[in-house]
Amino acid sequence: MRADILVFPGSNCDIDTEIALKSALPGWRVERQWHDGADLSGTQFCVLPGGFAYGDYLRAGALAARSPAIAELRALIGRGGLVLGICNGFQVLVEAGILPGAFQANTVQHFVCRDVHLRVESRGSPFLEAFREGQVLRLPIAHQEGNYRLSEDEYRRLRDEGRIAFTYCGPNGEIGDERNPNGSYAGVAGVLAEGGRVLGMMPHPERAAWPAIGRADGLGILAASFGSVLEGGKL
Amino acid sequence: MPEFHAQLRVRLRPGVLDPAGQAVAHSLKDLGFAAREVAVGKLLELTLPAPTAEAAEAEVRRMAAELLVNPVLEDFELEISAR
Amino acid sequence: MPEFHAQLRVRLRPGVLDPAGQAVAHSLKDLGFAAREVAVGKLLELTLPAPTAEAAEAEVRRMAAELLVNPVLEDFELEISAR
Amino acid sequence: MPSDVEVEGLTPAEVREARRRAGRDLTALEWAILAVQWSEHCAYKHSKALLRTLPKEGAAVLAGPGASAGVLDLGEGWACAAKIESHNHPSAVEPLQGAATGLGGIMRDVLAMGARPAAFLDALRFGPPDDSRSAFLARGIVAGVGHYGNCVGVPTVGGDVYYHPSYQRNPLVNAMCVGFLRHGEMRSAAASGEGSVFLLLGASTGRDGIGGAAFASVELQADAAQDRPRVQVGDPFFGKLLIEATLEILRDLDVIAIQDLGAGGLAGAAIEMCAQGGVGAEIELADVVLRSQDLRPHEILLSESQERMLLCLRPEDAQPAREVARRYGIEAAVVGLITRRATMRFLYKGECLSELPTAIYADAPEAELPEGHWPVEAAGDPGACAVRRDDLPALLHLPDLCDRMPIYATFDQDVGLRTVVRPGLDAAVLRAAPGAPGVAVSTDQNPRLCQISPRLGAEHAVAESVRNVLARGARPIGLTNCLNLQSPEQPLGAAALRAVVAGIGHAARELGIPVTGGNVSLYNEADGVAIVPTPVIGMIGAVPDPEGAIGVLAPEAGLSLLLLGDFAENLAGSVYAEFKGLRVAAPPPPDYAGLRRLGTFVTTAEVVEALALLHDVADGGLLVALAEIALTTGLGLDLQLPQGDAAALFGEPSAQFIAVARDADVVASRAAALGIACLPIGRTTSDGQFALRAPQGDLAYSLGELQRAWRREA
Ligand SMILES: Nc1ncnc2c1ncn2[C@@H]1O[C@H](COP(=O)(O)OP(=O)(O)O)[C@@H](O)[C@H]1O
Ligand SMILES: [Mg+2]
Repeated sequence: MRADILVFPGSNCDIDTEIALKSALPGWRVERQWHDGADLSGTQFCVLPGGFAYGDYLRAGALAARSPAIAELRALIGRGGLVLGICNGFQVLVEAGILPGAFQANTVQHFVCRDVHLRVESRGSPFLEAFREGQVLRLPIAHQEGNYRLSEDEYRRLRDEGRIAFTYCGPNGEIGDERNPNGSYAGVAGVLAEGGRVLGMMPHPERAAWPAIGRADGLGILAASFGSVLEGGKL
Repeated sequence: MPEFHAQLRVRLRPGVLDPAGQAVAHSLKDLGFAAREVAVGKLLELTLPAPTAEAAEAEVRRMAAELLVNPVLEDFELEISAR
Repeated sequence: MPEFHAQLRVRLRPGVLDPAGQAVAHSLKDLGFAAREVAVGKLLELTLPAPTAEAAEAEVRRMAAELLVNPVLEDFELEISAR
Repeated sequence: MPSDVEVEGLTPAEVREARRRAGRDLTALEWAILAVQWSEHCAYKHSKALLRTLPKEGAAVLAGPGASAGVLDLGEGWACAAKIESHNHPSAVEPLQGAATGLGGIMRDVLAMGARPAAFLDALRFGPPDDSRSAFLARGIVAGVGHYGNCVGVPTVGGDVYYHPSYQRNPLVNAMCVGFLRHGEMRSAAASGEGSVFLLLGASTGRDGIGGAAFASVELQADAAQDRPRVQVGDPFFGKLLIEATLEILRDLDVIAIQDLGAGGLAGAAIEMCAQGGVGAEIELADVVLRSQDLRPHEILLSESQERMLLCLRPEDAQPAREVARRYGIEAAVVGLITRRATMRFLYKGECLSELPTAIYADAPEAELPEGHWPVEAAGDPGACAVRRDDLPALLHLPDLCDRMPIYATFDQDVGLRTVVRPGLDAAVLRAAPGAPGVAVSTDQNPRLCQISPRLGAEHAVAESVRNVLARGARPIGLTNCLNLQSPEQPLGAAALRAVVAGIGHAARELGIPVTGGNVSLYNEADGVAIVPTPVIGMIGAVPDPEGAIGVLAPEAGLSLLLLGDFAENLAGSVYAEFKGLRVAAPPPPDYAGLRRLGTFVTTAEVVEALALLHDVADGGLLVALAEIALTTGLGLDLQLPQGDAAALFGEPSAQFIAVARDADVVASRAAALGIACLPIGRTTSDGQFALRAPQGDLAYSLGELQRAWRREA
């Protein structure tokens, strides 16, 4: 099995993601692929890592979303492959129109790096199979433009389709403005594409794949119970 | 081929929250200024070759649609001038 | 008191490195567009009360000096119109 | 140039000396290069002789002063490169870009050693926070640190902040970068090999910061606005590409030497690389890739455009290196050739603009320091002073003691996966890689003590940074320092320079810690106001097992609290004394013997295992240190102390720690064996209370009350 990390100029969590995936997915071939000339034809799982692709100039993720590699990514999605966009990767997926919505600067108008709590809102995805609905995870965020905008209609539709993956919450799952680190609509921290095989999320699971230092809640996302997907023969 | 200068004034669409504008409004107020409806947008400028101003405009509109402007949140005004 | 609308078009001063402009230029080129001299600036707009257009302009220039524009790196153009 | 030339930045004596060495008058271009090379910033004219007195030898030192950054052995084949540098004057003019380019500059020094930049720390000094200019500078500087570090993908894991009126117009931005490398990967800047080439890698060259080094070496004028065109803009996005391309070239090709372009641009880097290798070079300026085509030759040579490195390569390696650069979308051009004859020849389109021996530029004459004494105020007697309930919240609310989270939360602290202990208390801990050894790092200096006595202040800065790495169970193995001072041409400035170097040297010798390098920033004066002498120490502690370091896992309720080391006997030099307006004596020098004992103690494996948290007593004294534990962990503390007078609670001893122990017996018995006073003082709780019983009276606060003060919400 192969997992590829799509690297854009300015991606800066690509190596981190590679290291985390290698420990989370033993037996997989994990590789970073430079966006220019990327070939995803042999992969089952592609991660768009965090960072500042193209410096996030113009709009976060905008320039990367116009890379030819995005066509490869669409082909992978078309084949039923798994795609995870983390932080800047989420922004790229949104700018590419693969996930709905848009991003603006955090309402606090500055970068925010800290641990947050997330409530798992859906199980309709291989990335979420390891969790219970309503389970609370602790993951770090680190972003400047994480204010995820959705119209109310879009939000309802996503919620009804089980495509809201995570909501920012308190340690006991409490939801509210004071738990929302960036002003995202309804505190949405991660969403799924139709079918659940594409996940975009602002928090960084690769930074929480390390039980030895007490940060392990991201492992379940990276090591997604891919078993079920793979056994289904779809990939 | 003649060259044209394009200026795109990109604004948030009406109704879209403008936290940057609010922050600036706040700071202006703290400094004792009386400003309302503060909005922060982008000014994009570029030069391009085109046979006519109309062609240049059409080309810049394509750039806007493909990259420069995010239609989910943004509107723009375009001004083309000969160089 | 009458109200005025102010538009500030803020640009990097000549010679100042414009990383954003360079990155956008690159991307436009990759998308097959022929654009040169791409520059990314800011568009600031606000409404303010003032007795006359001249007074409004003077006030906005003060806002620019104190907050809106960084004279070390940026230049600006100002346009005042009645509301 | 006429023969009675006045060269900006050079004294008449230096002008004469340059002519004597050259055996002729210099051309305008040569004077321009020389003014940069012989500037204080590049040549350390006033400090070189003093810096030679610092201890450099240490078991772990792989590269010391003189290298782009110091390199220390961590074991298991790993090493760490670290250096601190100032970017004060640019930040006073343009705070955001000044701070950003400060981070970029020090990051490339670490990269030049062959290390992957792995963390930043930022030591910041601002004027009073309620002054609007100071607040503006502080906001811009903090935003600049975040702007560069977050985007370039290097976490900012620590630093320190102090406020003092002397920094109002002359804020300090000292940026430290730490990188990791394997032993075999270390590089130097010494160019060699006749026929080797210079490859200029990175951003294209523009009209940025021309004359920046000379600019950093003169006092800030009131109309600093005139210096505006010299401001440089950093591009961290490009910096990230430069890191990756450089590391790939270093990995795949036999790079002979490498150095970043800093002060003096291409001229500065080429001259230094040639001087270190004892060679010369021919540089063709027309081969430099330009951002704007109208640059004149001297501008090309001296431009301080950011994000550039100079590599010395065998000629056959130039093409493969350019191929790597092309892939990353950055520039790479061969701009020169190494010659055996040690002369620097600068050409433009084949025409020789200048030819002078390398050594003329490289060995600047040293300058004399005037005599001078730092006035020491006579000691006062504080008289009796009763502790009041309001004292603790009032101290926690002070700008120098309040929560730093609003600053460090705007920095990416985690990118790279190396940060195992984030900022919050004391030193941060980094691992070179998961499962590999690592370091604990901290920057420290206390303006209050340095004003009383620069010598004592410097010693205490070393002591504090040592305490901070000891708090993680790390063994201090090397330090880097940044001396921020006023003009050395005046008696006071000269006295301060001598005193801080003597203080650092003495403390480093007492504690057995080599000085691996640093940076000197003089002329920190604005509008006739000089800054307090500010010798910032960047300490590196070795941590063999960072994932098991003290403080990695959050402590829980129900653990024992132990006080290690002796109580303070007085309020000398304390925040409390200053806050209460008490006249007190200068503090004694650090308790080096006590620190050495504690060093042995906390680096014992069984002690590290027995401790959940360790925090030193520093600014604000014991009670503030206890409150910091409660506030950063969210745990209540139930405390009982045998002494509750102001000196015990608010005095600032130099060798006292609070331990939160999982196994108090192990801690107590190891401490006893080493002769360290160890006193049980209470437990951590989950009741949200901070309660202290003492003979002089009890104190109780809810965590919420302390938190509001500490976060300055009240
Ligand atoms: N400018 C800064 N940037 C990043 N971290 C900082 C900065 N200033 C302080 N910190 C961090 O905040 C914490 C508290 O700082 P300080 O009070 O100086 O440390 P200490 O625990 O040694 O007293 C430390 O972890 C420190 O690294
Ligand atoms: Mg400390």
